[in-house]
Amino acid sequence: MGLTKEKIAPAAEKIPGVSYLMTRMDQVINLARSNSLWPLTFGTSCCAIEMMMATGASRHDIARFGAEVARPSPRQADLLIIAGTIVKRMAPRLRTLYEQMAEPRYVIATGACTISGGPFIYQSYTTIRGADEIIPVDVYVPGCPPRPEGLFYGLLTLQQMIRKGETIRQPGVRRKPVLCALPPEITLADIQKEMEELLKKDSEVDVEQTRKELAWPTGLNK
Amino acid sequence: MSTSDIIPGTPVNEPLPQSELVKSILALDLRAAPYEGNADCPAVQVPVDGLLKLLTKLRRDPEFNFDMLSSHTAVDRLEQNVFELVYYLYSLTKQKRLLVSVLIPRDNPVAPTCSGIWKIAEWQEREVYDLFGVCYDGHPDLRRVFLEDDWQGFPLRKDYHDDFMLTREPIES
Amino acid sequence: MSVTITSLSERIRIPETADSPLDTQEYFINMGPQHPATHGVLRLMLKLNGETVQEVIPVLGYIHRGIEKIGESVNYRQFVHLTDRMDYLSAMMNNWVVAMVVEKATKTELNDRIQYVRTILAELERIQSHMLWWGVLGMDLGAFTPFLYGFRDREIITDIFEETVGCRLTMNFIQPGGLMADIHPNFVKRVKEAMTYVKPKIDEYEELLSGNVILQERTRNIGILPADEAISLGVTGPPLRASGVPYDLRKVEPYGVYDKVEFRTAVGTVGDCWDRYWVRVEEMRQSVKIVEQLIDNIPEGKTMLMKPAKKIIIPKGVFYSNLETARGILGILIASDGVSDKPVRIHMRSPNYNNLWAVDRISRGSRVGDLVANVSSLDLVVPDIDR
Amino acid sequence: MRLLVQKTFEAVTFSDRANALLSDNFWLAAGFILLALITTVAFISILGLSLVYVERKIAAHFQCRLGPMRVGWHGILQTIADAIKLLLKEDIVPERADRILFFMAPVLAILATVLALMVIPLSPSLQVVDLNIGIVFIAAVSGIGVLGILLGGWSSNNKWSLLGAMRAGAQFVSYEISVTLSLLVAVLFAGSLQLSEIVQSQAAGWWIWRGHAAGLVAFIIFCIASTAELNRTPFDLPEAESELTGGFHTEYSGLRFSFFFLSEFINMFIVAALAATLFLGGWMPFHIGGLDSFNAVMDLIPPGLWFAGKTAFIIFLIMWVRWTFPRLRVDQLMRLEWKFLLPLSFANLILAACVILTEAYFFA
Repeated sequence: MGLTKEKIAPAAEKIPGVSYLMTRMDQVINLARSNSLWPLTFGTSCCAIEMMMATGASRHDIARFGAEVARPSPRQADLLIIAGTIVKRMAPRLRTLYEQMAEPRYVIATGACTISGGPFIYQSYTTIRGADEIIPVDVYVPGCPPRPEGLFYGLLTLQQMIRKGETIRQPGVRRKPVLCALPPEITLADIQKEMEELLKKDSEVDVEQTRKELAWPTGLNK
Repeated sequence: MSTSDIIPGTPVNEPLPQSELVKSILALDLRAAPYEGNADCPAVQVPVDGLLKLLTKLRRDPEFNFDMLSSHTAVDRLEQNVFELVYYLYSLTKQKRLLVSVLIPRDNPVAPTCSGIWKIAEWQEREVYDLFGVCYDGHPDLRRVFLEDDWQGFPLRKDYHDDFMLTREPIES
Repeated sequence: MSVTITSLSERIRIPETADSPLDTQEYFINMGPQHPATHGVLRLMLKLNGETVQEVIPVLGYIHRGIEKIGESVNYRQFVHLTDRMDYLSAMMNNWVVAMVVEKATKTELNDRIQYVRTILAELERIQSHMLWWGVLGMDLGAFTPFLYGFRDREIITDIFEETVGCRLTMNFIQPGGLMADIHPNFVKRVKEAMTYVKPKIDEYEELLSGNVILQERTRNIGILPADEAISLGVTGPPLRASGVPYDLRKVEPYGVYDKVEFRTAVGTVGDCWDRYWVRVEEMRQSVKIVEQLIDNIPEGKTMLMKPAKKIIIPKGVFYSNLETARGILGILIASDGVSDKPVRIHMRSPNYNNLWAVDRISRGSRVGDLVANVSSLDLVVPDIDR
Repeated sequence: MRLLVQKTFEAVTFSDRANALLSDNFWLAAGFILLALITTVAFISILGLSLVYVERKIAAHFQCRLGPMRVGWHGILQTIADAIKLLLKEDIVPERADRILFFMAPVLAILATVLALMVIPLSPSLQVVDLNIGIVFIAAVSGIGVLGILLGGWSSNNKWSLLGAMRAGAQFVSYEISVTLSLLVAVLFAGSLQLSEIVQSQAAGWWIWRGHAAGLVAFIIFCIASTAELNRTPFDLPEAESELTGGFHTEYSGLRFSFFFLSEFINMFIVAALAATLFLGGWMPFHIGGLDSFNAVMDLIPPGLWFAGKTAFIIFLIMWVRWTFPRLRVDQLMRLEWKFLLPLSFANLILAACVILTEAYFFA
């Protein structure tokens, strides 16, 4: 689950106290990571303006969460906010950007286009129907475009997920994502429980394998 | 469709009266003819081999002085098996607008380039090539503009087929 | 007739000149598609010699969604919301141009209330668009604070939109035949408040950035675009007016109620970055003036003249309309077959696509820093270029 | 033993203390040096972290917003979270990069910074080493920093990095001349290259006003030129975000990037501290020659506080400039140095020499 457990040999766990210490260390590390999400300056269309509104505008001010250090270079960024439609020509570039980012890296997909293709699903010969066709996404923020508050909710959800250690991924393997804008009475745990039941079989999806198996979802026609 | 579907105020199709501008262009004797279809501004039609001569005249002649190519695009007329190339010209000095229409066959879509007359034509023609596959003879840099160089087909043609594209089934009312 | 079709890789090939090892060689460098200066996913291939720009080759299509293709499968009312996503900073004007061409084709006469409200909304949109541009220009030239000031003031106008339209960015408000809904009861009050807020802010912008020596150095006599070339390159909007051509559709072919208001067209003299800067700042002032003239006189009347349940079928033919957005002339061409409620062809003449190609002309021989200033001064919105 | 402790604390600098101990007991000296090392590292990290925090807060308040608020009281632990994250981030070396140089570059950058920090007198009793050629030493080691930037840009094998590194090199070499010439003015006034003596020489008044126009002009030139050396707006061309993506550190991630980041902020402190030491009297309280009672009141404020206050003021000034001005262009930057600042520096140096020859100080 955590970082230290992966790095330290399992033999060390038998020493009394080490296990406790490692858990504590994991908590501290996750706390630090969740509070220092530097976004990449990446935006393709309308959602980028609302993202700039969120990161830039004084009224919303994403700096309160420590996420205003927008890095133009993917090497130094932790958070990729996919803002705007992804089309076929952009898809390999998005993939490259994601691969250029250093681990641990997190992805928030904002807006209808990045979740499903949005208004450009039908009759469009280029629009990718959802950015998660290309890269794994941690949090989805619906809206067209989402308000800055929506993006903040997504960011806070991501912070919670990091603190719980839920987003550490193996390369090439991804967990099923979590939707961010939850109705007030439903908690994150409920959704996770439901998801675990529903997706017990493929709770971990091999991206390459799935892509081969899954043709374009023709069922959407109906 | 019944007649009640048409909202009130819709006019019956009637050709516009020929304006002074169209009359003076027809008088040039450059094989231009009045536009056959319905347009909302002065419009002329010309065969493809007379296009360049007409456009050059319209640009250079101080009487017309159409110094801006406002818009250029194509319309795919599948049932007639032609592409209609549409040039919207605009004159900043005389503040007049003119539509020039050219029909070219769908199976051999070649038209002369007018990038020597207006610079922007170079890129507007590239867009038309990219989406319709209309080849411009003498174009300095004819290549795709929006799509990858190895893209198959021309997406805005009516008979374009793509496995990737989803079509929405019409909702029955 | 022979037509040769080239490709990008052929276009950017540099011939090998290995005469002497001391010779400098030109090289290509990619600016974009992910680059902070290109405001989105515009990709500029720069041919550089040291830091001097020899040639700029824009490579497009990183946000090409095929809106024109989608437009052929939806009716006119449905098409309006797609136009929001083209030039999202001039969403109102984009909606309006669709409404305009449909109304022109169906010969629908609009009442004054619709025209007044449309004009006010369009001018508000223009102000907020220019505010955003002002901030982004500051950021591109290295001053980060103006960026936030521009965004801060833009929020005031976005609030008005949110109250009346229900949306902050993608409006879908101006529909063929009128407006989606009537204006909010608070609209007039809020707009007046906003205008009293915005007017001193524009002066503040001038104080903060315009008088700055470094900004003057960075923009004066940089990227000069002569008037005749601007016309030939199809440049419209503020860049054309900065080159000294007083061509403003609001004056030349008044639509809406622009013929009833008094305003001046800002015209530059040299056509450099500074003129483009100045023209836009002045346009903000003029827009405030227009809104102030109209806001007290909105007449009563219906706000929707076409019944939403009825199909809109426009007669057979080709129809073209255009108007002045914040970035230039937006035209729309609709070819209809007179039977279906969907167009045969819908083409958007986007101002950004036509303005973009001036970048190569005005940037040759300048430095990379000037190129950034030039791109910024043209105020490009990439989804409108690619559509 | 008591004598030893007394001797240790009589010595002014760290190095003197270590020498004093070394003559007596090797292990005590080794322990002392270890302690000093840990203190230095802790000092540098805490200084860097707090400067980053201050910068973010000041920027936020310039821009009508709040800045970090969530981590700790008013986000005071924000930079610590950033530091932990950066330390544990994956370290990427591009495939075609020159590995050895790529590793060396950030180390060189931080090394130069630490070396320069050694000679600055923080208060009369706090200085690591008091070299008799202090100024020359600073001018020499700060040159290593740009070597790190150049190597980093070159070894990344990225065109943007290379452009940024070349800009940094050109900029540094040019502006170093003006910096050195304005340093010379202070050296002329004080008649010594030793930093502690320069501070002592300002007992009767700071050089910024005691040296007539020459001191003031030298101070302004020093501020402008060293801002250029720091790569901060309006001279932030090597890492111009909107032009060169990330500049020379485009390809750096994690720990190595944080080295560049840290050295940049510590450099800012060094420049501010140097300006304070040379022109604003360092830890010396505000004295006016002849007014003994006034001077006595000023002496009540501890010298460390004087130094911190002056340095903080200059750091604030540098930040203020950064969040207000746009950026210059490459050729304009060079023009400013070679056609304006350089002649002015020379003229100012001659003026300073005249002031000294005529002994026309204020309050001599």
